[in-house]
Amino acid sequence: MENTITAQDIIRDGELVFKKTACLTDNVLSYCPGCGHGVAHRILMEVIDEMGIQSQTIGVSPVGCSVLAYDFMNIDMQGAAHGRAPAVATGIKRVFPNKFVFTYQGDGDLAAIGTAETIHACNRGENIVIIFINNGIYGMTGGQMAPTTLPNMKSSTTPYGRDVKMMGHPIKMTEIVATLPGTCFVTRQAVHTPAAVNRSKKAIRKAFENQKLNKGLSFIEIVSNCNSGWKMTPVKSNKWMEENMFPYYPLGDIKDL
Amino acid sequence: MENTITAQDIIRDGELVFKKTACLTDNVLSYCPGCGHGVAHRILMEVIDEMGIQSQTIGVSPVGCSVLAYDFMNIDMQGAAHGRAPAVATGIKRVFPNKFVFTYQGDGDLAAIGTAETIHACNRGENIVIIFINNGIYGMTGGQMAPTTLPNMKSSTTPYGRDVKMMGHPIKMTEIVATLPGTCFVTRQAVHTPAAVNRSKKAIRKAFENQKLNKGLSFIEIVSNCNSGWKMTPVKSNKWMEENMFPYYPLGDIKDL
Amino acid sequence: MRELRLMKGNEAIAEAAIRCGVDAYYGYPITPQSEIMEYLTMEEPHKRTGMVVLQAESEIASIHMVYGAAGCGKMTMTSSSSPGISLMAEAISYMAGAELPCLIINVQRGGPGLGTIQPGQADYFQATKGGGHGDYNLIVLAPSSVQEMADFVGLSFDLAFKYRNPVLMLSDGAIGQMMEKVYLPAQKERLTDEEIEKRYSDWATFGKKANRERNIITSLSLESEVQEKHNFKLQAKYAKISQDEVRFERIACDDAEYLLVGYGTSARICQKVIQLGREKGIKIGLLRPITLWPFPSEEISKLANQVKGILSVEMSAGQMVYDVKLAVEGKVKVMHFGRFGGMIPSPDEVLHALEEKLIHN
Amino acid sequence: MRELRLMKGNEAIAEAAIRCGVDAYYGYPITPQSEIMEYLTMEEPHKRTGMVVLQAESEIASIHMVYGAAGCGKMTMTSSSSPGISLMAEAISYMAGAELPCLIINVQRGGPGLGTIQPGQADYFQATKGGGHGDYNLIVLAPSSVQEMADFVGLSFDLAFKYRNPVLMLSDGAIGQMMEKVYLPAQKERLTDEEIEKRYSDWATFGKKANRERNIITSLSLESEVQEKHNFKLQAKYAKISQDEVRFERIACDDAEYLLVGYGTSARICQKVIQLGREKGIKIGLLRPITLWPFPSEEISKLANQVKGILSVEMSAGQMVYDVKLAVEGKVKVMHFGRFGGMIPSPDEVLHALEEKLIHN
Amino acid sequence: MTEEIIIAGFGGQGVLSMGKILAYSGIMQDQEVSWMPSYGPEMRGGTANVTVILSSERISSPVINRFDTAIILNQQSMDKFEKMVKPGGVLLYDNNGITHPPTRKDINIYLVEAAKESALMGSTITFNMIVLGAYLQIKPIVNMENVIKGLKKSIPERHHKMLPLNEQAILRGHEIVKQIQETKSILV
Amino acid sequence: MTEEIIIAGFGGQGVLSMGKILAYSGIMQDQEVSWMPSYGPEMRGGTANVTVILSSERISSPVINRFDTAIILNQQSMDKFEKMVKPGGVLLYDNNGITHPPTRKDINIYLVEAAKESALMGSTITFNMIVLGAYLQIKPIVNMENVIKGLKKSIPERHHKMLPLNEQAILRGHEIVKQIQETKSILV
Amino acid sequence: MAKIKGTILVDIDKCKGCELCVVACPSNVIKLASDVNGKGYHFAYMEIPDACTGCVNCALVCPDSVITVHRLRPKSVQTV
Amino acid sequence: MAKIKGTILVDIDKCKGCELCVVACPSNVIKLASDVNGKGYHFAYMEIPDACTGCVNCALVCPDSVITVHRLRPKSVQTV
Ligand SMILES: Cc1ncc(C[n+]2csc(CCOP(=O)(O)OP(=O)(O)O)c2C)c(N)n1
Ligand SMILES: Cc1ncc(C[n+]2csc(CCOP(=O)(O)OP(=O)(O)O)c2C)c(N)n1
Ligand code: SF4
Ligand code: SF4
Ligand code: SF4
Ligand code: SF4
Ligand code: SF4
Ligand code: SF4
Ligand SMILES: [Mg+2]
Ligand SMILES: [Mg+2]
Repeated sequence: MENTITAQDIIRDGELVFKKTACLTDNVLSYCPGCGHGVAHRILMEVIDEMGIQSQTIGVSPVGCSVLAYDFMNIDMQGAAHGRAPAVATGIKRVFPNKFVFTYQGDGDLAAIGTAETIHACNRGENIVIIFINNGIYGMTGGQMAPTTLPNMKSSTTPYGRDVKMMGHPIKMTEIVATLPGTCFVTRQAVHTPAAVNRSKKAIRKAFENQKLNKGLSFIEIVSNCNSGWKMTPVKSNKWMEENMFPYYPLGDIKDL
Repeated sequence: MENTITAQDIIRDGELVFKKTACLTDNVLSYCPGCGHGVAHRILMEVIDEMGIQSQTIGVSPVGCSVLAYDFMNIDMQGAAHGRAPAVATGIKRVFPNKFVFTYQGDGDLAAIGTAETIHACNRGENIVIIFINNGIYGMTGGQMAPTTLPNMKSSTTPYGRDVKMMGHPIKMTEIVATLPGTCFVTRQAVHTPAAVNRSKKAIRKAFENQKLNKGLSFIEIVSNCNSGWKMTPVKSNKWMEENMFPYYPLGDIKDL
Repeated sequence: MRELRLMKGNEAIAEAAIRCGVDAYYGYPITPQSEIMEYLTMEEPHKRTGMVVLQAESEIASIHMVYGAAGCGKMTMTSSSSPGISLMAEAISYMAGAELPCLIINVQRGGPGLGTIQPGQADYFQATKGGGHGDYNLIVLAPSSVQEMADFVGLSFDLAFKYRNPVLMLSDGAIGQMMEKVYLPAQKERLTDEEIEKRYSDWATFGKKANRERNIITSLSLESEVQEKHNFKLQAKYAKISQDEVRFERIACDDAEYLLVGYGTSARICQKVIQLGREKGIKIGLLRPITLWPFPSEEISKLANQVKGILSVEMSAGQMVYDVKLAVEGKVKVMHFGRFGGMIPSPDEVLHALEEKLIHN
Repeated sequence: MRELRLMKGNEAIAEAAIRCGVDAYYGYPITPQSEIMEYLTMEEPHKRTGMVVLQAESEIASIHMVYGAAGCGKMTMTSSSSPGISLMAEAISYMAGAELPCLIINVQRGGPGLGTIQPGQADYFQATKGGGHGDYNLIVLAPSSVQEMADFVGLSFDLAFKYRNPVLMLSDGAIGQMMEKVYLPAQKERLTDEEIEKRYSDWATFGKKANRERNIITSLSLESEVQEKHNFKLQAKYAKISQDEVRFERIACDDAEYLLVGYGTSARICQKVIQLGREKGIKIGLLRPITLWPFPSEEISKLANQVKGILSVEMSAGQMVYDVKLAVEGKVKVMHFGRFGGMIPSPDEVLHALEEKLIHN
Repeated sequence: MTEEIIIAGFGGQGVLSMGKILAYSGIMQDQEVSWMPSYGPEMRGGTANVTVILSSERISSPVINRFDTAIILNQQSMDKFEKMVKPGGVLLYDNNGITHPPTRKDINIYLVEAAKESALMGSTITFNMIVLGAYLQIKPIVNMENVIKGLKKSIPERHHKMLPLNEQAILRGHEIVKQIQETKSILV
Repeated sequence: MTEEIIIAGFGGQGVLSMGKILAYSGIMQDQEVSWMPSYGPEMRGGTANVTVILSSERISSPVINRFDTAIILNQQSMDKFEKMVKPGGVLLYDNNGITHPPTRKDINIYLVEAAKESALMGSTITFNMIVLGAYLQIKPIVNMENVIKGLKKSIPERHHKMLPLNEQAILRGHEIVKQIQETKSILV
Repeated sequence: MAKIKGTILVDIDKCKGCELCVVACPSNVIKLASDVNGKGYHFAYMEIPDACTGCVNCALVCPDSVITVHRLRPKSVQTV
Repeated sequence: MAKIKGTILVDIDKCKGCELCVVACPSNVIKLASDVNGKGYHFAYMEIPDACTGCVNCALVCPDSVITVHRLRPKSVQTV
């Protein structure tokens, strides 16, 4: 009878179908409960694991909640100053053209202070991967407005909601970099459902394959949540994200050469 | 008999149909012979003269050959640090929302070091005018590659021509800022022929009218020459510009709301 | 009567700015000073006084926005913390060169690099010796209480406009984050555009009027002779400021045999050290520089004639101590004690250091 | 034998960089040093040695590219002039914090602000006291000839890697633009990736090998205790450098009654002053600091026991003079003479200043 | 009179606002006060603490490492701050989530089951007010009238309808400590 | 031996390269040399000048304001540098575009119509070599052999076919000055 | 029908109780405990273990990678 | 046909001899002088003054704004 099968039986007789990748360290993630950064970290490291490139990969972490990414990703990493990860990655990739180099950046980092570095790395077509976590807010510093904060969305510096007349509209960096000849693959994904996670992971895999083929810069935006900044539970924040972020930041490939 | 009419007769009996505007000072322009900066300066000042807004206008000059623009434009001006003119103009316009504010910038200034400031001023929809002189080179510092230098074009830092594999493709900032909701009028013009001069001037006029109406940011690219940097005579440089720059940077309005 | 509140130092700055009639704040978030902009956006000063508050895309953009507005004769300010202030170095040099009045606030954290977000005082050199290039000086004020965070906003602007020079308030995360009682200044009216145009018609840009030459804000002179002349003028101004604007506080100095020199949070701790020391019979005094530039060298030089030793207490590896040494010129022993990298010294360890370095030595 | 050439200082740096086996140069044009990148792009070092040369979109991007490549254990450099160096302040603090070896060249011009493009020496404070935030030190070398522009490239990298610390070459527009004879070093091979991975396996990022923990380049410690520990380590390193790496040149000091202290272009001028002075019977000597940090304080202190007065000659309003004073500790009179804002003092006026300020006074 | 207090617990336990009410109460009683929070990157799950000083004199250092009183609301804080209480000082804690209760013999330790009490009162927002009330029963450094004033000042206008509930909770805290004080003369 | 020279004129007159050849010639003769140009924003129409020092000793300051010789090729430069020639020094100039010829009596002034001569030679690129030749006739601080070597070093390989023409121009410069020297013993 | 059986292991000390696995599980297997772990979080556990199919959905969305999944295919399926 | 007559004044001291007016003139009125001005530039002048129609094309393209243009309409035209 089926219901006599215990968990122990399954573990003993069955197959292990999911386990944390060895490319993640055992450190406890410093992220808030339910934060999308965690899933993004994991699938990125799974790709590196699956491609067997741990020993050839150098990651660049930003300033933002993921500033400590190097505590969690079990690879050689450099912590870049706020916004400068694409320049740091350029510096690395140019001297190590055969290694794999990626940046992992938040929306404040990539789309505000780092705008010039982002655009020019993309425009030069650096052979790197940029992972861009867009949670519409400055998570780390306590929930201030990001360039990607939605119209009327509240943040600690737009306590009455973002007034687009004063602050402008949320910027769509992904659409912008897609117009540059230097990018070869530009996509917008999410990590809030199993299906979304799988799609994101495929995109990351493609990005690293592109890098192997010297195709140019692959740019992956992941629309994510910031429960603390948005002041919502993780479950609610994912729902809010679907309802509010996705219409403004529609998911899918924008460019795939 | 007509041929008895002397120049003196015409001056005395005829009308004055062209004279340097009083919004230009009497200082000798510091530009090389035939440099497009001169014409761009003049038509900008003519618009200010014709709109009668000299006493309400604050200009922002960049670092570049036009760093001394304030020596030639007879208006209150601020010299901004390299690339930061849009931020300086933002600072001014926000405290003087009813005055007219413009920046005048080169391609190195606006499209390289100033990329972030350009994009974010445009994205916020600052009510200002940006005049962008694209001569495909760093004129002032002696002809180094600009982000807008054409593929295979020689410069002092691409002495064998711009290799797009190494340096990326020339960037089209004007097309980029046209995608931002904050811009209301985005156009690309030139000043090398009488007709082009007239069209540019009309565009500048429209830009200032937009500012009066608080419509957002008007962005006018002027594709221009740099005889010294290109190492050509002015006449040849204009021809080269038509044949090489215009195909890459096609003239005309890109956005007009 | 002035209003009494319990506020964070950062909030006190923000509220004082509104009340002093500041025209514009441009900033970018960074811990431990983000409350300044957060408080301002919450208060909606555009409704209270018409003050502009704008979050820029970076510290570089912020400071250049300040440049623009300051060039219009408007009371303009920004704030940041250590790494963000470093990014402003070029612009600060420009503003000093162009003689623009403004207020820049550094709520210091522990460096170098990204460092920690905990309090630090290791940006003293940067503030007083010029993080930027070229010969210039900022007027540097060091508040050591929430009350002074509020009070120095008005003072800063007075000095900034008096000398047409940027003023830097060098605070730190402890004073920025802590709450104390603060008496807030009464609300002042912002200057109208007409008043500004009248007051600053000789330099500010607000549109060239028919009755005057155009005004130009710049720090450039392609001719070296002209640039040098301008620099001589700046140096003369700095000399004047050095003479007239030195500010400091003497605490228990009259009978002191040992002198502590400390500013900001360190000065607070030193007050406790005085108490602990005097309980033990060590006559300690404190000279608290309020202006770090101009530095109270003369007063320290005088005190050096009286005391047996001087300890410079800073949350740094030793920076202000060199200015103390320059003032003392070898007359008595000058030592440094500091915790850094986000650490705050305890009164006990300062006293211990004083005993070790100056008394039992 | 080493190759003899007539070259500009800027060109000598570029050629020396190729010959020293530098791996990468990242830069952005600015007068008066653009020839460095222009020479490099003309020489196509990627064909000669595989060296990377990339024009970045800004100085900020350049220095962060340097950060990235330096973090890989590669010999990496950038160059700029005053305003451009100011823009690098944050990154330089990061690199010092993360202990990254690299070479940064400042071919100084006259400031503050946009200033002039003519030579200056007013970035001394910025270079030696840290333009960036936090407690850190750069090793600062001051070449005073085209030959030294070439020689110090190799020396800089030796020091940078020996101590894992950024090195700054503080030159100026005069030395950058002038041509002199220069003996070029022989071509060295660049290190292979394998050699780098072997040499720097304990810190550089080149991909985590199975036999070691991952390497991390960072300047962050959220825990103050950890940050302070790191800072103590840095301070210990700085103390070691201060002890072992002071470099200077003594010219005509043995019998000197008056001492000039000057570096770079000023030191060149001072040599003429010595000659003019001695012709007039004034026994002048010159102490030329080669390392500005660590500063040759001890040597100056010694000389202060011998001479009647010291004149610090700088193309600035007086910056190094404070380090001279700190070294001298009041033993003899220390004065400053400078032209600035792009002006270069003539030997005559230096001699005149020496007479005025130290002899007839 | 100077009272140096640390209040430490999880981010969501109202640690900072408890300190703020205390500080405001001090002001109402014309005392000098300082309130110095720990601050850090906004990653949840961490601990939060605040140092509050009330004094009749000008306060020198707002940052101290020895306390007259420690109010401790989670284990991490216990591990960190138990040892920093001055001999003879007070340690007040809630045992919810405490796996290693305090062990020092040279200080006065009070266990206040505020979490349980607040559940009984039907509103978890009363938790920190119960703790505050308990503390003020042990050390009545500010009188109730000024506490209420302080409460009013530090709570936004729109929440003033909650004032009675908060007052009730403070009184409940008083009572709990009174009971402890009555039942044991020698404290654990 | 130390010779301190300023060469000044318009940007296009080959001022800098003349200085460079001179400096290279000095090196060929084992002298110490320095070559210090004026530099500025690349806006044309301005003047260009270069200070060249040749010396048997280590050169101290590369920047000087008194010269043994001034070679002056336009009016602006005349206005600026005539007064900086040391008493007894040499001022050599081309009169094309000179509206105010030099007036000092305490220096040796040579007028060399190099522009005219180069036109006669059918190649304007010889202009600066004529001037150089003239100068070296007045002050033979380097011998012709080393000048040719210097010329070779400072001209890119691909232009070496022009060497004979340059040599010819230098010799023409020699001659012009020889003539002057022969015709007048006291110089204007 | 021979159903695929699965089971999950939750590293409850590291679980942050975010509840994302709970909503991601198509079989409603997971719930948050009323108890808390050392960090004060209500950790996830299998409330209806029998319903687990080992589909890994929960593990895919778990931000903290604290879920391990095992799966046993019924013999019939396994041997096909 | 009554032709419109024009004339230009060139501020020859400030003219930089760039030749842009020369190529812009539809009537081939302008040439560069073989003489140079104080700055060494071959300045522009009216080589065929009679051909000038006062169309201002030259002035529009002159970067240094050194051209002033006057125009005389034939009586017939003027009075219309
Ligand atoms: C130069 C500088 N400016 C500002 C900061 C403060 N800061 C740290 S993280 C951050 C923004 C983080 O937002 P984002 O990039 O969106 O990342 P998230 O935390 O949301 O993942 C800011 C402004 C800094 N560290 N350095
Ligand atoms: C921070 C800084 N970096 C570099 C420079 C040097 N610089 C001056 S102008 C310029 C570029 C000018 O090019 P562009 O903006 O295209 O103007 P143009 O001269 O071509 O009109 C540069 C790099 C500077 N002044 N400041
Ligand atoms: S603050 Fe926001 S982005 Fe940062 S860890 Fe928490 S939820 Fe994630
Ligand atoms: S260098 Fe180029 S852009 Fe600058 S003035 Fe000359 S022609 Fe114009
Ligand atoms: S998703 Fe992970 S962290 Fe969140 S509740 Fe489930 S097991 Fe815990
Ligand atoms: S493996 Fe699938 S069925 Fe089992 S608990 Fe996870 S989500 Fe639910
Ligand atoms: S366009 Fe103007 S500057 Fe050029 S040649 Fe004609 S008149 Fe002279
Ligand atoms: S006005 Fe017209 S016709 Fe006359 S010279 Fe100028 S372009 Fe030629
Ligand atoms: Mg974010
Ligand atoms: Mg340009």
